Amino acid sequence: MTARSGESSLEYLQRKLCSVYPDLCPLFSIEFADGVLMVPRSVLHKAAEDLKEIGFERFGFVTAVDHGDDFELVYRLQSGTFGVGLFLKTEVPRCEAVMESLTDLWPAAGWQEREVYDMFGIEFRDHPDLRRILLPEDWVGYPLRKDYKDDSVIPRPDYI
Amino acid sequence: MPVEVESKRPVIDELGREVDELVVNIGPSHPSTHGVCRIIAHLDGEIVVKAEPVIGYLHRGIEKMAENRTYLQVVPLTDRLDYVGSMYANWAYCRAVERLADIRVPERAEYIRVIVCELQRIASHMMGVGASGADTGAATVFIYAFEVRERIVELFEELCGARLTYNYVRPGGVSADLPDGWIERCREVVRWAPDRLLELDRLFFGNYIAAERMKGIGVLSQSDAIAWGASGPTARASGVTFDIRKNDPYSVYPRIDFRVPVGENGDCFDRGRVKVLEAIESCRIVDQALEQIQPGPVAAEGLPRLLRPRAGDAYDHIESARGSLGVYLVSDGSPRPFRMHVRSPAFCNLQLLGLLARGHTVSDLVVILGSLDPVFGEVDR
Amino acid sequence: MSPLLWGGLFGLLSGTAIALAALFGVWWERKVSGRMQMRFGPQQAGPAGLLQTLADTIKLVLKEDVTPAAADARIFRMAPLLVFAPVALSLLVVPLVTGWAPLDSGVGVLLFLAVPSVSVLGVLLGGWSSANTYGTLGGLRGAAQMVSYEIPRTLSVLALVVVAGTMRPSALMGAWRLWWLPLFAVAFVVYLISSIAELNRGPFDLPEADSELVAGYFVDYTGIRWAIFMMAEYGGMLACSLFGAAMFLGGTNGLPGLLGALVLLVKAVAIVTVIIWVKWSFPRFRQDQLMRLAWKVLTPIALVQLLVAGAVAVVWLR
Amino acid sequence: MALVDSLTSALERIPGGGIILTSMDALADWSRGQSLWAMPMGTACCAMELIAASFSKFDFDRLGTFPRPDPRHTDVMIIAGTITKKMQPAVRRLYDQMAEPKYVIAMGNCAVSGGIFYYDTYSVVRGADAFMPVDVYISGCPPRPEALQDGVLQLRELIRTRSLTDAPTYERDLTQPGLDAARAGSTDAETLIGDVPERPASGAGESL
Repeated sequence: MTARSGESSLEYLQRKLCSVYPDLCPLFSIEFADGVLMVPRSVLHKAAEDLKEIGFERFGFVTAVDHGDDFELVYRLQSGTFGVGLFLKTEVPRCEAVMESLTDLWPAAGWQEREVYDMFGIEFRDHPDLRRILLPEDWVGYPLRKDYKDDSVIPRPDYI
Repeated sequence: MPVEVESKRPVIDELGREVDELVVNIGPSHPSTHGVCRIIAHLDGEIVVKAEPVIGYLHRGIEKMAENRTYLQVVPLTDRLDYVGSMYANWAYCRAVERLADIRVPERAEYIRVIVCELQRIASHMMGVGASGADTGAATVFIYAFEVRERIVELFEELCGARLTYNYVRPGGVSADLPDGWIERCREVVRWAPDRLLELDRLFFGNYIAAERMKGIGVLSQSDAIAWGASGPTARASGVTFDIRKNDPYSVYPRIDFRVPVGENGDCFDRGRVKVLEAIESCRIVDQALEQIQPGPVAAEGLPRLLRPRAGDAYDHIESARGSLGVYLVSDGSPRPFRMHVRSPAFCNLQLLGLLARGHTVSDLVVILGSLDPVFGEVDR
Repeated sequence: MSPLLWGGLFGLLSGTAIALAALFGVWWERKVSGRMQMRFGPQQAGPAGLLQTLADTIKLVLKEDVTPAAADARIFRMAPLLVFAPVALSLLVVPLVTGWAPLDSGVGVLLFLAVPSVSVLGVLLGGWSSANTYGTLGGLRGAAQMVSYEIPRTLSVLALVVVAGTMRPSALMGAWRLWWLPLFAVAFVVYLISSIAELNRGPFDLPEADSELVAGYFVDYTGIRWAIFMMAEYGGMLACSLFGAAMFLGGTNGLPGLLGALVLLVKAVAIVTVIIWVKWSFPRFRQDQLMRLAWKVLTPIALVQLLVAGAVAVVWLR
Repeated sequence: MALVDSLTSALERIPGGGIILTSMDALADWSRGQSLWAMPMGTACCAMELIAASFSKFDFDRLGTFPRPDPRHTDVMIIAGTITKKMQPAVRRLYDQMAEPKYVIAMGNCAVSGGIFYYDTYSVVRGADAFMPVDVYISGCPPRPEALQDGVLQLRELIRTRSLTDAPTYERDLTQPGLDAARAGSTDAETLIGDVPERPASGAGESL
């Protein structure tokens, strides 16, 4: 399958994705000129594997967003074949912040997942070396969570 | 250096003999860690059995700080990310904001951004190549490389008043137009620089000892480069033809004719050489951009003081001197970013150190680290 | 006079010479390297920064003397002297004036080549006793390197001895003829390279490799003890330059008295400048490359040179 | 330097010894001031300017200052950049490894007070003087290399105004002048020198 004339690479990606993996098709949307694939937590690893299969060979980054009751895990995958990037997102409940590691697909995920663990306390199962990476080993708390409290932080006076 | 002889535990080598492994702690303040990286090197004689980088010594929590700043106030923070090439983080952040708030940037501003970022690439690569020189023991190479960097820094200083932290690229454009005569001075520098760069190339990469020190050291295969998320010169030295300027063109790069140097062997020599060739190519880009630039506004009109982008998330990336630098922004409709994440190329490239250093000597370890060209402001954020 | 008094006098002479050499040598190095790097070098202490090294020395003497808690204190304190003393001794056999050397022994050349080898012990012990991983690695590197480069160095000087037929330094200098220059050009290069390696200077400064081992075997030395290491380095530089100038470059050229000494000194400074030039131009070797250079390149070349010199001595001079 | 200590106190007691002491003092101050070897503690952005300061355009070597990475050989630690909580023990340890007399220059706002990373952040130490004594503060983000060189000149002045007999050769007490003092640009000079120097020891950034 090749891109039709007048078709953007994102549309081509959508068409290809729908034809190869029909179950992923309804989860795909285009926001801010970027493809977004919002999947349930249980199928994320499978979806990532599928995406790697059809040409998303690069792992961009993984990060999380704290939405209160749950964390949104955001994976960015990059494809040379389609010439686009893609967000792979999933929600992880705060009470059970566990996710499967993608290090078996991309070793690049290793440090990035450690960083997410360090900053948000989301655990990655089957990660070969899940330790704090940026903060000291004995640090208490996960600073990028919105409810993180630290007495040493001086809040910036609100000028605006 | 905080050095301690840690407890030696018996290790069995390939021949079944019991050998002592020497654990050497390198860093976090060591002349060739290029900042504050700590490497715990397990040595068998001089051979590195295992090298484990420990990072985070410059983790300043910029991502957290950004959540309590308005969109414009975050720009100075991005300066401090990649402090060798501040313009890149400025630009990547601004592109993400522009995508989120749907801002159209005037053409002149785009040209100025390309010019300053390519100049920045030369300056940054000179830092990288020079530091590699210092790592191998050739201090003079560093100083010759810095001469080029100083000329560019002077241009930047004229442009925005700062030598290092520019805060120049702003959402919607740039902070100020080019001063009078700047184009001529810039052209003079980019026409002078290639000769100096070639001289540097001869001085360092043409040197027998330097070539011997770097060839075949820390070889990164093409498949590893992709799997480990390497980007920028590190990946291109391994033969990966991936450059965002070509593969996902942004700004006015499609109108400019340039080549992307690609290495073959993926060793330290190629990683260094690619940087010099890229810097020469950058001179060409700046020269062309200076020809094409037209008068006009340098900032988007009618931009509110307080940006309130609609809720949503956006990501944009550019090709920085170290690789694909991206900024992921989440907005909840308030004047402050809900979440900012920086996809830092140096962070991803540094991950390779353990893989590349295994089996080389401790002298090579610092050369490999230097060739990955990490900047710890960006690695640790 | 008793031999002890002579020894003391010579020691004083040699120590002063080395101190002066270090004072001048460091300043010269900083000036030359500065010019190579488009800088000025020291400018503020004294005219043209001439007193810079004096200031450095006084400061180092007045600094706190630290012995790390984990170090083997006695060996740690002894090691700098163990490096310094052989250098001071070797300087004595160098002929300074036509027909005269402070210690003009019949085996002077041998003494010059053999005595500095004792420095290896100082380097090794200094590195080892610091109880510092960098120091240990530096000391081991230094020992391997200095022992290896003894051989090409000795062989290259041996070629001269074969042709001149004497080991007395002053006689060897007197025997110098202009045609020695082309004949021993290779030997001189070998001598220079292996001397640089013996001195642990760039591009062979692996034992102290700034960018890898921070400062190598003297990483934990402070103040005066470190200054003694530095003085030994610059004293060694002076000794090998003077000796090289005297043996390979004709020394005093038979000129009498001070004039001859001046000629010798100018040649020696030229060699020092070359050594500095090399250090600030080249990257550093790696350990295996260093060994390869010593055993697979320099030693065979020096052997061939010795063979050529022997052939000349046998065929032509007889 | 017990020798120097006892020598100087002995000299003070004998008549005429004061002259010798004064000239020795001047010589020691001169040599210490002229040969301030720097321990580059480049943690962040300011490290770039620290490097630039010793390179061709600015040439630190003119002042007799050159960077050596080994704390044992150096006299002045130039803290160039942000100090994080993770980095703090390493900085302190390197400082402890330096031999007396030792001095500290806090280069840049981060090392002075935390600078741009003062608010909102959880991992930054607000200024080097929170855990070690600082002699000269240089403001700027980052300061220009000239400002750093001026900082070295200010340090020279500080050394000159201090007597050899008063010079502490032991570990200096950790003084915490407080954030207000740090921001105002004053130093803990009173506790260090004994008498107030004619010009403020800091304010190196004023030359900008």
